[in-house]
Amino acid sequence: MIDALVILLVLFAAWTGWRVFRVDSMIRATFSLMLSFISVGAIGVLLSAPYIGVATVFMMAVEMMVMGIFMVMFMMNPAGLNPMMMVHQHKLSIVAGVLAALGLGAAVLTTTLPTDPVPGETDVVSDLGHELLGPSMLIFETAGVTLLATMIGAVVLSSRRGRYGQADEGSRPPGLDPGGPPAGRQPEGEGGHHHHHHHHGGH
Amino acid sequence: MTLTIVLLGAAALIGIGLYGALSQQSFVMLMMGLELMLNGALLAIIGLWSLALGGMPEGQLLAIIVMAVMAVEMSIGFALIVAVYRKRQADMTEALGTLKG
Amino acid sequence: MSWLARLAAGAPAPVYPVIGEGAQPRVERLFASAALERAQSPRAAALLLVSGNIPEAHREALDRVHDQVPRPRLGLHWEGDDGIEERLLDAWRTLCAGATGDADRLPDEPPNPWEGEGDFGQGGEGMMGGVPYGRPMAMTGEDVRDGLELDRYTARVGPFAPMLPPGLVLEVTLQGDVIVACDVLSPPYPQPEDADDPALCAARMLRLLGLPGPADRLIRGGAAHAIGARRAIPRGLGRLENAGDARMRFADALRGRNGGAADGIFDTLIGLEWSEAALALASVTPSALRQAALEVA
Amino acid sequence: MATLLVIAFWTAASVALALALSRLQNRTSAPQAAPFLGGGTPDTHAWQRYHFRAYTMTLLFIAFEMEMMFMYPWAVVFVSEGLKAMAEMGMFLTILAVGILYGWREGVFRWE
Amino acid sequence: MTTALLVLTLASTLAVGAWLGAWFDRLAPLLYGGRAAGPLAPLRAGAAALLRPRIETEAPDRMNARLAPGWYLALAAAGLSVVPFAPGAALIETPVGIVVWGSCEALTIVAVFLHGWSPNAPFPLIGAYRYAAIGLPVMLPSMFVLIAAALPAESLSFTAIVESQREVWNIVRQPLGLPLFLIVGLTLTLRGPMDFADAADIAGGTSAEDSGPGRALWQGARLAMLVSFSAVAATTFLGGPLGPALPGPVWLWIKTAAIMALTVAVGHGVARTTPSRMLTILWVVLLPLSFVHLLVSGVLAL
Repeated sequence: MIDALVILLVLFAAWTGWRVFRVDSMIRATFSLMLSFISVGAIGVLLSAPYIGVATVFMMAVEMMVMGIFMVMFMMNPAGLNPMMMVHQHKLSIVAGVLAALGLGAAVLTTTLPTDPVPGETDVVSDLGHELLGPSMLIFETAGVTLLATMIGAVVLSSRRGRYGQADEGSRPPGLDPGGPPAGRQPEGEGGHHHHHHHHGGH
Repeated sequence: MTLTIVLLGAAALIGIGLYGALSQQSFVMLMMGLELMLNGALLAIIGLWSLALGGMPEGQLLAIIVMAVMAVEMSIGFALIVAVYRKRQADMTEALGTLKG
Repeated sequence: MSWLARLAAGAPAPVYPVIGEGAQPRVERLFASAALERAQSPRAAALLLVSGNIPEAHREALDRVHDQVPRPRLGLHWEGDDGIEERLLDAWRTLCAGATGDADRLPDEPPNPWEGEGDFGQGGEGMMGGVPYGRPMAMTGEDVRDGLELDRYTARVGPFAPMLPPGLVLEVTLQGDVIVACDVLSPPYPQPEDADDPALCAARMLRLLGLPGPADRLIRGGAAHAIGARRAIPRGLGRLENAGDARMRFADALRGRNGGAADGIFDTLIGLEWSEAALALASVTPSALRQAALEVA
Repeated sequence: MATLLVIAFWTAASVALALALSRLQNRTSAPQAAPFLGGGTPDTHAWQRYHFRAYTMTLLFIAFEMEMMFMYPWAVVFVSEGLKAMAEMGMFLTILAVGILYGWREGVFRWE
Repeated sequence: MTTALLVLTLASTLAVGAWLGAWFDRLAPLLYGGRAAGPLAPLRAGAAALLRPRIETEAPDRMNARLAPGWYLALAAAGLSVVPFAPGAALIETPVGIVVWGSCEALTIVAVFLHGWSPNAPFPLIGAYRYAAIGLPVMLPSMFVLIAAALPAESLSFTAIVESQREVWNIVRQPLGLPLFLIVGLTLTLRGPMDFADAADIAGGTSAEDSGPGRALWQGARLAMLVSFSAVAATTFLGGPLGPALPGPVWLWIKTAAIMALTVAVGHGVARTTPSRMLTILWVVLLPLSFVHLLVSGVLAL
């Protein structure tokens, strides 16, 4: 029974992971990735890792929300109103992906895996707690410092006011092709998309 | 048996993630590929910890570290994207080539 | 009549009010006291209450709002006569009993022809071009606040938008929810002096602050019991010469005093977030706002 | 396993309800389908590269939020580990609070 | 057998609770000088919404537009499932109950965002993004409050949190907890001062383009979430099913109704500030307050 559920969840995780690169809408892509994480979390819950499993869902829901916001901010055509594929070196990537999966899969199948499941009565959450406060105390505090560095780095990089003046001074968007007009910008003058002439009435 | 399924699933996720990370032109989509690979790693860690390592607490800690890596990667990655976009309004890996000029 | 319809007929009639010239105070008083539900958008309404004269230039806008009420729908005119509550309730019961209601007024044409055109028959071309599903996509442009140049969304809001004074049509350009450009296309309708009643002015602000209950009570002549209403308005919002800021004008209105002129209020909107802009516009009296709009329009 | 089955059951029931209710639909005309702007019209689709004004805050948030992962197991052993647990978590949170203070100083906790 | 009974109890608690919440919404004007409506009013309003047709906006994300209210409702039901109805009798008996509830909170942000994203219309879109900006940082006080409640229980499960309150309820030994958690509840149920998704200045925000059954389901899910949140708050701070004489479920229902009434009353009487200011308040006032709350609870638990 557990095996059947695990198979289902693994298939779902792989399918939603695949959909990430196949849907047009960035929001659908992001939340498809979130579903992939959720099914991994569900496998964790099945395999007696309740804390790690549920916490994966919790963390990933939040992170994917943020990811979706940034996907929409920086992708052209974020909702996929025009279907599109924005890929390069496509064949090479497919080959690399398939080879990686096959190689890892073969390694899994040829290795004799040890069998030593979690003893049924362990309280895995408090185990983890004691581990954090005892033997792995340094890892725990190092993680704190790393996160602090991340927070400061993220603020420094992304906010406009820098120590050396405004971060966007003298910026100009690059073209889609080298030397072309700025990408995604309303073209100036004639020869553009004439958006403003397409309005229907009402104003 | 269960462990084999889980590890094969992890291999598939890593493969799909690798494909995404290599093929996508856009930074943000590239990060999705990376996240998917980390997702595979997470799945493998959970499987191994639960079925092959007898529930040693370090395994759970490792899973948490993987998630922390994801958070750090996302936070710094998006901050970089904002910084680059502010400078050049570029959101694609290829467009970055013009940054050299 | 099914049991569901019979149950629904007893509900307060969901009405979206369209306020014309000279009708603002009476419509606001009507909804503060009657057993009606003032819908926030026509999607939630079944009845359209048109009150006061609508200028010919806004006929199409009126028709659009009318069509945006889902079918079956009924439109009613009200010129201030008694018994409007009964008429609305009757109309609602008729609809619940299965009446077909009014037909669409605008022709069923997409804003731009798109069907079958473009790369995938969706009307678009390439990545960002064309008119997918009838409309072009937004393009990037300058930002007034943090300089991150993302898409600008331009739309005309009004004349019957619930958060703006009736008649006011703003052509706003938003980046995110921040106004980066704003033009007055049409000033608010002239309203009787009664519309400047401090109680009505304060009630409009309370509604925007998410306090419809205290707003209704204020209109009926009671005192508004609400926590933090004054302090919820940011300090310095919509500051004008000789007339203080929005927080001060709101406090004055609660004390029964009217503010003065509102010249220059439209210049303060640039760079404001949308809810701040709505609060700033609601903080001045309709007559002062009309004067200010006539000067810039 | 019961956890998963229960949640799957609620999800399936809710989705079925949502789909059943979305069947009752009128044909929508083009002006009716246009977004509601109080009678006005938009130039473009509303879906856009949306300028989310709190973006720096969200970056700081996902880094800070990781601390929760450590705090849950900490809470379970807090009483048995006593002051040691208090001191270690105190240090951890103090380190992260520096990041928040820095973000506050840089003004990221408001619309940019 | 017990499971089937618990599923039925839960479903009826959600349904009856949603009706009660809707009635409280119509009684709340009494507090602020308005007129109240009878107990049938919520049913009538629900029937009126169900009778109206659905309309579809221009080029919407059809799948998400249809499913978003369903996700919201599912999250409310999943959240309620971790609440014990009698000491030791929760539908989901897990050692990590508060993390499950935390996941429901996090996914609620996603559901509300999808609801605002899917119609492809400006006001719902603005509401969705505002909600993301406010909903994310609200998670922090929520987690601090629940972790503080887990300290004396030495467990993350709600059953243990209930057990730890046999002597004295958490509302007494952790007095800051309930006010902080109430803010979380107002955010989760899109109410009053924290209703940044469905606000009046954006014509109803994420539900501005909703009509008919979709609207009814969304409002119903909001009320169901109110029930779940109140049940969780009652379990965390008021001892859940503990109480003399009456059986456990009855106590839980009474306490849940009390928290619902409190949430509705606050939601109808407190003004909503602008999202930018609320964001600052969350990080600069509420987050330090949650730190203090955790510290005090920790010292008291030792």
